[in-house]
Amino acid sequence: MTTTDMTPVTKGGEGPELNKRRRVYKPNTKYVPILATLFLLIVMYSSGVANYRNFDDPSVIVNLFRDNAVLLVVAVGMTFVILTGGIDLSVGAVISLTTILTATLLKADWPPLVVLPAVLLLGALIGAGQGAVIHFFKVEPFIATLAGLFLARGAALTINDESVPIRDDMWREISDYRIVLADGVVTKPIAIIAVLAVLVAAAVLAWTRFGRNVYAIGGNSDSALLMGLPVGRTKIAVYTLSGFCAALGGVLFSINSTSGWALQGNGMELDAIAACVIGGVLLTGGSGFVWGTLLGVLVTGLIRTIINFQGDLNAAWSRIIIGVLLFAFIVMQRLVTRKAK
Amino acid sequence: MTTIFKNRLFWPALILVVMLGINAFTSNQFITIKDGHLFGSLIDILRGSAPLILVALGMTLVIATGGIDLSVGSVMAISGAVACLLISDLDNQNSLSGVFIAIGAAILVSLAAGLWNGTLVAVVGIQPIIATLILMVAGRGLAQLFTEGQIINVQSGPYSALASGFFLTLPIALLIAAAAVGLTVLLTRRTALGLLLESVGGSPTASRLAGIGARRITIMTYVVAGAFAGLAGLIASADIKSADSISAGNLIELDAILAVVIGGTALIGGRFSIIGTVLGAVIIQTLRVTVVAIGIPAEANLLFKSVVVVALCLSQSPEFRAKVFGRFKSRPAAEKVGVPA
Amino acid sequence: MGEQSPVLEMTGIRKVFPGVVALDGVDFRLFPGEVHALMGENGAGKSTLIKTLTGVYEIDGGEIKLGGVPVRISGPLQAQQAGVSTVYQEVNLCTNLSVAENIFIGREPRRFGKIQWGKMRRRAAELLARLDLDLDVSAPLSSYSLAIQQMVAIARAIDIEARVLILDEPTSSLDTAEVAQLFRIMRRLKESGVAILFVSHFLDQIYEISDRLTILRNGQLISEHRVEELTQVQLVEKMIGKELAALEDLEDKAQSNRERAAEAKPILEAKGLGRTGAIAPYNLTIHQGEVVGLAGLLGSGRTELARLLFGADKADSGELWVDGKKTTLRDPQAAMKHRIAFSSENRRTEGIIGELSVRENIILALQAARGWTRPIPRKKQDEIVDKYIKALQIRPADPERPVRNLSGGNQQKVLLARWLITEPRLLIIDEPTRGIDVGAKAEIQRLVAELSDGGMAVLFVSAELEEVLRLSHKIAVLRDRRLVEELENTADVDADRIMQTIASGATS
Amino acid sequence: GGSDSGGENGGGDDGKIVLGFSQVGAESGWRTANTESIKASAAAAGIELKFSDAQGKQENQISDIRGFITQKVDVIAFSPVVTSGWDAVLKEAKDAGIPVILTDRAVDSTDTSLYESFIGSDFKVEGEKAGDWLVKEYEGKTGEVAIVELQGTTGSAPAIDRQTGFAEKIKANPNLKIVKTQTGDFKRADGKTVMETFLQSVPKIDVLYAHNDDMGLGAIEAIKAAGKKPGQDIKIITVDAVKDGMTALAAGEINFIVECSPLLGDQLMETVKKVKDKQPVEKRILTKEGTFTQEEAKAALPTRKY
Ligand SMILES: Nc1ncnc2c1ncn2[C@@H]1O[C@H](COP(=O)(O)OP(=O)(O)OP(=O)(O)O)[C@@H](O)[C@H]1O
Ligand SMILES: Nc1ncnc2c1ncn2[C@@H]1O[C@H](COP(=O)(O)OP(=O)(O)OP(=O)(O)O)[C@@H](O)[C@H]1O
Ligand SMILES: [Mg+2]
Ligand SMILES: [Mg+2]
Repeated sequence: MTTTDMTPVTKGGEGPELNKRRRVYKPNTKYVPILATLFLLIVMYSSGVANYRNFDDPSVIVNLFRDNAVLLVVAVGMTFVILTGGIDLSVGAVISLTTILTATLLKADWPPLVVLPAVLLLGALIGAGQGAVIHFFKVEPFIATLAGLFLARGAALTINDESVPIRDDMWREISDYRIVLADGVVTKPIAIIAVLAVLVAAAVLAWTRFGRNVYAIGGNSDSALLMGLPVGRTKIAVYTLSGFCAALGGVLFSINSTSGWALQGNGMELDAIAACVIGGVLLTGGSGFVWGTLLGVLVTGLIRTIINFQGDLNAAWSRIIIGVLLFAFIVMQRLVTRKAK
Repeated sequence: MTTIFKNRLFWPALILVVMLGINAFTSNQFITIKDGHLFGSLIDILRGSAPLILVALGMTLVIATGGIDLSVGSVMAISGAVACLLISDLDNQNSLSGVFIAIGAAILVSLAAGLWNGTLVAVVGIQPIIATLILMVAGRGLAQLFTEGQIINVQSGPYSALASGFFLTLPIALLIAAAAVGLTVLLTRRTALGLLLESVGGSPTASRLAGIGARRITIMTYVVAGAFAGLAGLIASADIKSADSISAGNLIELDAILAVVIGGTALIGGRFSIIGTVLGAVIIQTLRVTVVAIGIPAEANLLFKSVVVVALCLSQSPEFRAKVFGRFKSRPAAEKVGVPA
Repeated sequence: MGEQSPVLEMTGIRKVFPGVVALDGVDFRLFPGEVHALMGENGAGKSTLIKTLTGVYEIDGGEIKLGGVPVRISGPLQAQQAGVSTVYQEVNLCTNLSVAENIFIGREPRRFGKIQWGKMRRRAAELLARLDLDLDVSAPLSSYSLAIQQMVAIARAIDIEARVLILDEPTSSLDTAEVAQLFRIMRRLKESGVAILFVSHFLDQIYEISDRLTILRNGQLISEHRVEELTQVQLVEKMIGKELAALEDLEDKAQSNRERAAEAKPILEAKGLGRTGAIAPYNLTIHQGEVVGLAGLLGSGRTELARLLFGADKADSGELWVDGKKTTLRDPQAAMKHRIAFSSENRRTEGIIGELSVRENIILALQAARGWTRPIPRKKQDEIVDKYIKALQIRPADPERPVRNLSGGNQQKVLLARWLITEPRLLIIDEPTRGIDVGAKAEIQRLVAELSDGGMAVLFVSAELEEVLRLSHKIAVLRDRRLVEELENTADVDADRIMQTIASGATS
Repeated sequence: GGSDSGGENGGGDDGKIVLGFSQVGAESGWRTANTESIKASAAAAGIELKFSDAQGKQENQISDIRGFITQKVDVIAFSPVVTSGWDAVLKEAKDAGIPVILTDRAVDSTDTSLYESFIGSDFKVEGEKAGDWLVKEYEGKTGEVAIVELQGTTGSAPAIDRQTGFAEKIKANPNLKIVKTQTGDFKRADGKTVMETFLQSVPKIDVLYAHNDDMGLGAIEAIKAAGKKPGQDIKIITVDAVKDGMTALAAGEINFIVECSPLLGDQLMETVKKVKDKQPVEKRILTKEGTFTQEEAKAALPTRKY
């Protein structure tokens, strides 16, 4: 077959026309879910304002960040894991372990500046261990991190099954430190740390090689490997990061409540996963943003706030209403994104 | 010989046998005949694993299509609540027809719950984990609403026979589970359903282009999962002769998923193994009993569990086996890695 | 080029998969500044050899020397660092990432650790322009057709400054213009001293670009030659290990007798069928026993046109008539009810189900059509599957092997078998001969001819114009996602005539 | 800075007292009865109740309390999920001028000015009462008594305190021996399965001590299935005295129940009113509760409210 004479008019000759025909404009749809979520969040907030007394108080929004600071930090770590197509069930238990260990060590008069890095390191190590098992032995992330959950919570319960108050001055001071944003609107350091975590994570995901490798692995880890990306290292790093975030969450928890407890953060793994998914992160990996996770956390927090303001729901009804609100939100989100695409 | 070792269910089965051995050793009666039926800790274990087997069966099908069902525990609670409410309203709680109607109603409600999940996943297109999270939260609320947060007691012979009755010397609960296993095997291996499920789980796009009605099949798996969860709820509530809407099936989804994964079905969907799932469920129940039998302190339960789970998942990992038991082959002479200067 | 020392030397390479010896003591040498073709039938072990070289597979025996130094490459990353850049057979990119990222990931331009997105996009656009492509580099790769993805993979590989460039069937889904472009670039690289390993089933391409070739058969090294030493016929004989006479016979049969049964009924008529952004409204009639070929450049909309006829995408304008009745195809299932079959060009993501066995993959469509309640009896399955494994020479001929482990060409045959057993009335095949060796290609062409003689209508999409010309009764030419001309394939129609239409965009 | 006295803007238009109440969760029938009691008493006392359910999580409870502060309720009451970890949020409430009342369980804050009062039972005392009864029951007997214990949720306050209180009381009698102890998670189903295994692995069980009625009731099923008589072959002590438990006690299947009354609604509302009017209240208000033997149960059962 001859090839040369079949070449169509090359670009030089018919340049602009050829370019035009080849470029079919496709709107960039990757931000649609986030915008939709944001929009619905605003709708939800406005209806809260319309229905409840004092809902328009700015501290409602500010408290949202503070009450969900731990969840936010944990969910940020979870986002990395989910983006690679994995899952980390151990985060809640790592929180437990961190809080109880922190409290116990502080009670034993360890210097706080030793305790802090120690527990953070421990969290990261647990994560790294899970990542290593997942990568080297090809164990399903679900089961590896479930074992991690049992291990961490088991260790926490063995350390102490009672709740332990923290009387350390540094912890107390951080806990009591008030950051006045406006008159009557106060927030605490833990909220700032959580917001920082989001910012850092967003920057890492968007601007660093590590961040992009995370997306690539989630998109197709076989291809990523063939493209010469450090798949194993990245996977382990992601679980390490999640373990670290969980430990950081635990520290924030111990600051927020100045105590440690082996059941602290029980079930938070599911909340974190839910927050990611609500924020449009795909569980199959490779798609989503930390911003989405932030919105997801705010949605779940706002639902709780609404229930709190409603104030006349018993346990049964508040579960049902949470379900209904979640349902309405997800379906609306689905419809909006579908239409926009 | 080698083929037995290579079978990925070999090691889990071995662990099960070891644990059963421990139980045989610690218990007064491992298996005997008493009052005309089988009796002993083995029977207790098998009977006790019936609900988990049922739930895990449904979960296997759902997971095979690449989904997940978090709502099974809530469906159990609902089904138990419906049945017990209807039975407690009977003039004669021992009337067979009344009990059957109650059971039928409970199963119908569970089917509806499954249909709801399936529709959200397959028609609305919501990620399974979040679609079923909705019912997980709201469903338990509904059950609590039905029972007004109280435990509904029933004194119905036929109903409690569901869990503690015997037929032909075998526990009825076990027979029900066995029937469900038989039915599922029949449904998936004697019809083409199994193939189509695995195909949908393996690649949804390719399946669609091969003309598979993925939507209907997906919905069906959720419906089946709902029905089996409902049945499990009935057995669980018959076991304690009451409907405990708060704790019935609480966290069973985790155990069920664990059973599925131990059984060799990957969470991303595709190939599934029913027998593996049953094995997984029995292992989990045996583990639960063993912890009590050998007197592990409550605080250390989870530590023990984590050790077993780690052992289980490592034993199933070919990579692990290769690295640990593998022959250390002599490699070609060249040992230099990477870039020659 | 004189006998310098080889940049790559593989000796006695052995690779065993459970049940198959994929490579058995293969030697292979690659010199700087040459294009070296690796030849062999489907399943001969070409891709496996490449993967052992880049460390995807660990070798079970043998030695690899790079630049004279023995190395053990533990993975693609190390291979890249050692100066080996590879385009693997199946497009192995991350379609969720943007085009630019797919080219640069792992090597992104950075400042202070921060990726410079602007620079990256600019460089990606420049690089693609060298391949004559003008893409929106920030759009996700998934929004482009497989052929474009292939080009992007090539762009990535040639941008990596490498001593060795490996191209495993890069041209399988490219049209002639793109191939020419690729060859230009290959020549330039060759001149600068890069050693290129090239795999293709197109003999013309081999003869056009390569300097030397190595022939594999059944995992064994047959021989190494300079291209001039060997005629095409000799080459094929060495590849298949028998006389070529039989093969030529096949080709003749495919070529002759393209007379169509007169008075055939139309099976399917598209009237102004179209989909915004994908394909402009078009009219097309396909008759019983007719082979309609689609010709056009890469991205001209052939795939899109075909997908509408199967309900794989939904048309948003126009009408579709099947058997003289107006219908809408909401999904592939609906099309299958009319006994329309469609085999996608994208076999890895839209074709095979990797985990399932060859048998299961073959019976899948038939089973789907029957519904889950009516399983095909196992005995019948085995019968059908055996028949097609033989007919299409699927290798290894083990129906229970996961299809994922088959070589690319054999996977393609499995897909073809999947649709043939449904006995469709209209068979739409998008690039069915992609990645298929000479023998099997002739076999498939013969099959198409035979089927159409038997009354089956075929819509045949191929980037290979010759193939289209040889098989079709009627050729529809596409340009710019628009059907621009429909030609009866009479004696005076040839490749030049069609290229003219494509180039000038003449409308009839 | 903190707002002025919460009453001004929070009191609603009708001048009703607004009480924000954060419940632990709805983990048992006991808890439901507790919730109902509070709701009913609030309605009766003309107090507007803002109720929220923390689903057993401290983080939820802390944010619920903050929510009440934002809503500027008049008084906050809550049943803490755990003992420690309340200082910060209590301080916030104090800064906002909102008085706090604890119910059901104390907190371990060193600064007791952070809350006005604590109404509720003492889990440790409950365990002690159970222990006392057992010691008395076996007074003078020296034979070995094998006790099995069904604990509540591991790490939960009632489980820990009921265990310690009980253990402390029987310590003095070496013949009273806890041979097995395991968690039954406060659930009937788990009570049953754990008891099944106890029965299989302990040759002879004399006494069962269950941290709540529900586990005890589950265990009774297991005992019956094993062909033994609950209450006779095995003596059973439980805590709570919910209706099902009392029925079993009256029927002779349980031997002794330590009451843990959920009905503290009236006491709470009374205290709320006093606190609102800045009247002094007692720092520790114990709920009125006792213990029940089989005879007492028969007498009490007809008039039990829950
Ligand atoms: N991962 C694997 N597991 C088992 N067998 C494999 C695997 N990969 C390849 N094979 C087998 O090895 C043999 C060589 O395959 P390979 O992919 O190298 O063929 P190829 O020459 O590239 O063919 P094609 O031209 O069709 O691409 C085939 O028989 C194939 O089935
Ligand atoms: N050379 C090119 N430059 C830019 N975009 C292109 C080019 N070729 C194709 N595209 C884009 O690729 C996408 C898919 O094209 P399509 O699948 O319709 O091609 P096709 O005719 O089936 O060709 P083939 O199957 O040979 O790839 C379209 O979005 C088109 O705009
Ligand atoms: Mg190949
Ligand atoms: Mg195409």
